[in-house]
Amino acid sequence: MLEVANLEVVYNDVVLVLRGLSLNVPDGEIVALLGANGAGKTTALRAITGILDIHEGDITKGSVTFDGEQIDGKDPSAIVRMGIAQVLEGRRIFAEMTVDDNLRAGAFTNTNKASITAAHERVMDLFPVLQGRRKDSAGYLSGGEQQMLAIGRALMADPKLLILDEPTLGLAPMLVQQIRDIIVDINRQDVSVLLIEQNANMALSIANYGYIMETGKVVMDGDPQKLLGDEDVKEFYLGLHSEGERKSFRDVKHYKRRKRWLS
Amino acid sequence: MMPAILVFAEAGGQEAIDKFANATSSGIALGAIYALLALGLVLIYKATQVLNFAHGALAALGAFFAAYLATVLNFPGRYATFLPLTMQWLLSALVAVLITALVGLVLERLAIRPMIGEPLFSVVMITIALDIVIRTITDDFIGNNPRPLGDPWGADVFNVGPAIIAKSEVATLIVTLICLIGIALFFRSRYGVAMRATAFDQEAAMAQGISAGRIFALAWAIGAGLAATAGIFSSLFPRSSIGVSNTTAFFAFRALPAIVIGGLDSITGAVVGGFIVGLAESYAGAYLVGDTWSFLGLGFAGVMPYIVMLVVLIVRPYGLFGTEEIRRV
Amino acid sequence: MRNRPRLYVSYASEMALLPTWTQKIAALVFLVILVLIPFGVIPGLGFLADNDWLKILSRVSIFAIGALGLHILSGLAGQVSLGHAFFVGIGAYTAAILGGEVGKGTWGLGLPIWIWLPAAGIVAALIGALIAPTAVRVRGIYLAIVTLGLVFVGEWLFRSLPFITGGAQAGRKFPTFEFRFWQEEVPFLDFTSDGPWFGIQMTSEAKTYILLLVFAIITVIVAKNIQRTRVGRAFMSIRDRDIAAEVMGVADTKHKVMAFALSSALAGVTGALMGAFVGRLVPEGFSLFLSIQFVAALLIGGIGTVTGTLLGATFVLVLPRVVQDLTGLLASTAQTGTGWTAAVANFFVSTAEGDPGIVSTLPGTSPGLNVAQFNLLLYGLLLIAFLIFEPLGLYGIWIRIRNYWKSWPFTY
Amino acid sequence: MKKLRIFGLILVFALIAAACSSSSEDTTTTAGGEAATTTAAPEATTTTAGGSEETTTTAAAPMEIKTDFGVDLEAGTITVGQTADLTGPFAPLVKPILAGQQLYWSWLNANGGIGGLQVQMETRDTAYQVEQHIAAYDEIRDQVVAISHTTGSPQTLAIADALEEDSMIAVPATWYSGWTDTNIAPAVVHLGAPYCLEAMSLLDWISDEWKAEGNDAPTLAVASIPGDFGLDSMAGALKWAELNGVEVVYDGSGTIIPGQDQKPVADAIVASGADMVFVTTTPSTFGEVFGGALQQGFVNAKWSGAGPTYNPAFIAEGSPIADAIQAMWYGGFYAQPWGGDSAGMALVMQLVEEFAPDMPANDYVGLGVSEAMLVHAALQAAYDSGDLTRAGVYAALRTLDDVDFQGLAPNENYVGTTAEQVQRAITLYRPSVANLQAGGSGSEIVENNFVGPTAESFDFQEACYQF
Repeated sequence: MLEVANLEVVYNDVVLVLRGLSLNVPDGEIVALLGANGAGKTTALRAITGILDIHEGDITKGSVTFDGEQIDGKDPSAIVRMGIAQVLEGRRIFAEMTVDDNLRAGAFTNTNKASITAAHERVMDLFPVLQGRRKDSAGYLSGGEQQMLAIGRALMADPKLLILDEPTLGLAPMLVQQIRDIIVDINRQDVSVLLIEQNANMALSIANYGYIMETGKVVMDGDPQKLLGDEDVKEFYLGLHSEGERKSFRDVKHYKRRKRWLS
Repeated sequence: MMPAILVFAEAGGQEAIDKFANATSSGIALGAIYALLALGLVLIYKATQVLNFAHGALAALGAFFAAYLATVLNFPGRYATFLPLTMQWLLSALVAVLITALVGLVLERLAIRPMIGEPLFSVVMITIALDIVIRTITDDFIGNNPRPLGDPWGADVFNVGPAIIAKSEVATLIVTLICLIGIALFFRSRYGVAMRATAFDQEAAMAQGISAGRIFALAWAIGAGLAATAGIFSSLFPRSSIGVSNTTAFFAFRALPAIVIGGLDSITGAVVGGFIVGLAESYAGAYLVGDTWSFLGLGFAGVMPYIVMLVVLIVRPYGLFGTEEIRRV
Repeated sequence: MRNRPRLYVSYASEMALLPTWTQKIAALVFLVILVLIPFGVIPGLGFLADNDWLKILSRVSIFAIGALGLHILSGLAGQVSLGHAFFVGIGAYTAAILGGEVGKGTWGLGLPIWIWLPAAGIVAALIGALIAPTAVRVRGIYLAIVTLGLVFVGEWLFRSLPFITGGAQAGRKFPTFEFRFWQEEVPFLDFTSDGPWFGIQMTSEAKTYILLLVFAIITVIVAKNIQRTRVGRAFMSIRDRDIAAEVMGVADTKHKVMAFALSSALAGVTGALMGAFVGRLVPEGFSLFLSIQFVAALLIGGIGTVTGTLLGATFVLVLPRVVQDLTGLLASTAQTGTGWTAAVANFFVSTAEGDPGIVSTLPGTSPGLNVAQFNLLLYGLLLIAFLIFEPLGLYGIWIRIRNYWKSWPFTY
Repeated sequence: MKKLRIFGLILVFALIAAACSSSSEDTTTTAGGEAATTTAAPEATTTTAGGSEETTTTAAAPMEIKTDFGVDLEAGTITVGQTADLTGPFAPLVKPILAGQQLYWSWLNANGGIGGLQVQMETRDTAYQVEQHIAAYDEIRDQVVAISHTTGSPQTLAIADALEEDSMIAVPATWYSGWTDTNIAPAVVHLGAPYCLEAMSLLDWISDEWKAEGNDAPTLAVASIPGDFGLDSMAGALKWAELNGVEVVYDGSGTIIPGQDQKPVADAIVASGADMVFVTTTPSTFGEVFGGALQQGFVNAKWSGAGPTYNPAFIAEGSPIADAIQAMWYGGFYAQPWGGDSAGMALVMQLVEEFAPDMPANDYVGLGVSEAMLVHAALQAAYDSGDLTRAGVYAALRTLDDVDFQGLAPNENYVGTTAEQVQRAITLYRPSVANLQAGGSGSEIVENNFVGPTAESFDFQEACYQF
């Protein structure tokens, strides 16, 4: 469904962030994209959804195709219209607008009144907590509710593929659990999901497939079981040593402590 | 308002009431035009975070178009002779507003769009340069003499109690009201919601498939249309009895305190601020004159809006209705 | 380290005024060129020795001082002000009161330059410091409009004090560039008349140019040095993130007020010099337009650097003249030229009644813009083109070129 | 985008480079299109419109003539400069003035120029700003022999010292009484009656009109913008009131600030209930004051003001105040308005016909022609004396004691004391919609060369208003 091939992205003509990223999101699946800060996950998201421009970034090589159609170079609204919706890192809800207006903004590409109503109902079903706060300013919602609103907003576009950028960032474990369940629910409603996460445990627990990024390219991919079993993944993403004990940062090999450019 | 009138009646009799009514009515009429100007400025600021210094130039351009359409071409009146003259003129004015909106659209596309993401004051500087360009061309159009707009109200007046109000002033008030309601309704529409979203967080709005460029263009078009409306109605009797001239464009600067008093990003604030400024200027002009106030020097009324603005800002640093910027480390 | 002598080995050397030899040599060469300009000995730049060009360059020097003032406030401390013209006016009228002729309709004490020039800076700084605490309560575009209010208040004030300013649309005379010990009849150093100077025959324009150049260079050194001090770093921390700066112990308001005062001081000096240079100013001169010119200089040069500010100041004052010459060139090509250049020029210029063209050399008689309007139009268009194509300003172009060659032949 | 950026930068710099390379050479804007066709053939017998006594010039060998700046005997050109407001508030008036000059020089060049020398114009825009005015003068001072037009009093005053230093005469398009005053800026030569005497004549006229309608002694209200223009005029109006014992019921000298709301001034005038209102300001602010008063039902007074206060747009089609202005405005002008009956105006009409048939009617065109006539007279006199240096022109002008403008403007004298030189005559006109609709400028002449009794008897020794 979504096919990213050999993608290279340069910021400001000087900073090379993605160096040959390739990944694939099959229809109807949940794919996890893991990586430490600065690995280029968010850049990958921007490259897919076409909002690199405003960050002074350029795709210099490679391509992104969606349902067989090339989408790199298209503008964001065309990409959303084709069925890719995204939830930005840090929720980014429109705090000054009401919950309902946030959802209406999410439905911008959707001009059919009936399908807007349907999408709205679906969101209310998924997130019953929003039901009672429809007229409230979004800024007054709690962090978890804001995340739900952000996901709901993205669903208003009736996407075929939903990309979530760190949806559990800064949420309590209870809420992480809740969000996880919601993602599974959404996936059941025939929406493919690309889940960008640092919380590898959570992501790999629901994903059908996982990619691990480091410095702009995929360094490892495979089934969640395979990834979860890998020593390095355990060490860096799950914070566990092979024997289950923490390792001092000083013991980590020098090259693994490399400097991060953009975070 | 009533008690104030009674106090004046007590103190100075009919003459004082007349004076007060006169100052109030002209303050409101002036405020209506400031409100129109402020409305356009705020709309553009809200959507694109740009303070548009070319607003006055667009206002003059709109007024010129109206003058040209109404007095020279008689367009579209010549095709609609069955309409009453007032309607014919209003149609000309409407067409002028639309043309100016189109100009706003083009300007946004050519000069503002490439600046998305650049430092704010660079964009402000662009609008200043645009002001020079538009004003120069408009001045050339206007020619050597100012151009009357040929409006149907002429120098006609109403007598409303002690105040004498020009018909064109009433028209201005009505148009301001219509614009305000129109803008309020617009913000509830699909594009209005999208504009508010873009204003709040451009990237997040783009992620929802909202084309920021189209929203910016729309904001500039509406802003330019509002500027033209303000320009047209500020070129009528008695504010400017000779129509649009090469000084019309400077009028817009007088509305700047209004948008700060109201709060830069508040539509309600723009209108309230406009009327506050209009009244402040009018009252200062009516009462702070004469020997008692001679120490205030020449033209103190023109400074009054800025003094009101300072007072408001000391109490509320983001204006009366402006949203406070949330600052985080 | 021996093989890499150009690496900075200490903070002090990195923070030096001119940290590299390249910069030292470039600065020296540039300085020599600037000093030699009035003697017309530099090949290719001989025309700059003409009186009219010398006057433009003198204006650049004066304007650069004020622009550097705004650079401290906006470029370093991040507070955008549209009120610079007000402080320029304050400085100008302080100088006028102290140094102006005695016994005229307007106040004047006839004091020498070494009193009125510093006083112009000091008074402007004091007023700046007085106003700043109120002004810095607001931020960003609000601050811009509040300071814009200062300009209007200033115009009203200057208009209402005719005994100081000469009144609206009338103006007054200003002191001239003459050095006296006190109020004696004959100045010991005089910049207003032609005559020999250390054995070299010089026109008054050349002398004035040298004097103003010296003032400008002093200001450049001061501005550069402010950047390197504790205060300068405090300014920059406020600009980049004021709350973070405050948390780190940088007193926010105090430093904003300091930036205001410093910037106003330089604006005041500019005003005093402007008055003396021009000879007569009207209160309307200290208008929004002047403020905008200062902001334009900063933006066009590239905000935040001294070099950029100087480039911007030069650009803003020289561009109108360049545009004027450009139009002149077009007109003369249209009339006398041949070939495709004449055809292009003819397209733009109408030289006779009935000749179509965008700009007409006959003011007022034929359709189309007159030359002055065309100049203005071109000025606006060039500004727009410039900002669109290089939003980081002239300094940005330099950085772009430098970065390109730094990693050449690798693009990134 | 990136490519575009680089292209744009190259474009900008190419333009600048092109202009810079041209700046070292002299690029001048030549006057008429005719200039190139007429060769310097100094055999013609020329009748000078400026009418210095000399009407016939013999072919003086170019070598006998002394020159310094702005005269090129080899190229056969004389360059006169203009520091003019072409983009500022007075541009609407200045553009037709320069058009008038342009017409006159084109005509003169076609008719043999000055002893065969072609006159060309070198114009710079000042935007009505003192600083820019000075810069403009600095730019052209070494290219011209005289300044045939300089807009604005403070601006002209700011270059007065430099003019004196350069011995350069300058014709101001301002009627500040100081230009006649020989103690103020002697290089700046007056043309037309000063504002203060104009005010006296106008008030003489309208008070007579007022009394002719069977009324008692009138009351007067005055208002103006600050500066020489308003205050010089006000000085005249207030002096007139004092001399004639007329009560001034409202004195708003200097209270009209352009760019501000003028309603308070209008209200003050209405409240004063004056019978005569004398307002000197810019047309757009006058429109506000007049409109504000009209709104209050103030319709019985007679209005007047200095020449530049009035603009024909007041009575143009669609103007809301057209009828009121036609009924209430009494205007004065320094030269004959468009469509006058003098020989000079006939020349103007002929020039317009010949060189600029599309030019709209405008009273300031004739004024421009008279400015050019004055400079022509000075240049001709200097040429005749064999000294076309700037000082020579300066000296020649000061020998002219009766410059004849062929009725376009009253004759002028530049010799003797302030009192001897002062011009007192103005042209009186009334606005006329019919005249405008017939293709005229809208000004119907009432009387040429009018001098009111108060203006006549006023002892003019120095500027009415001192800067």
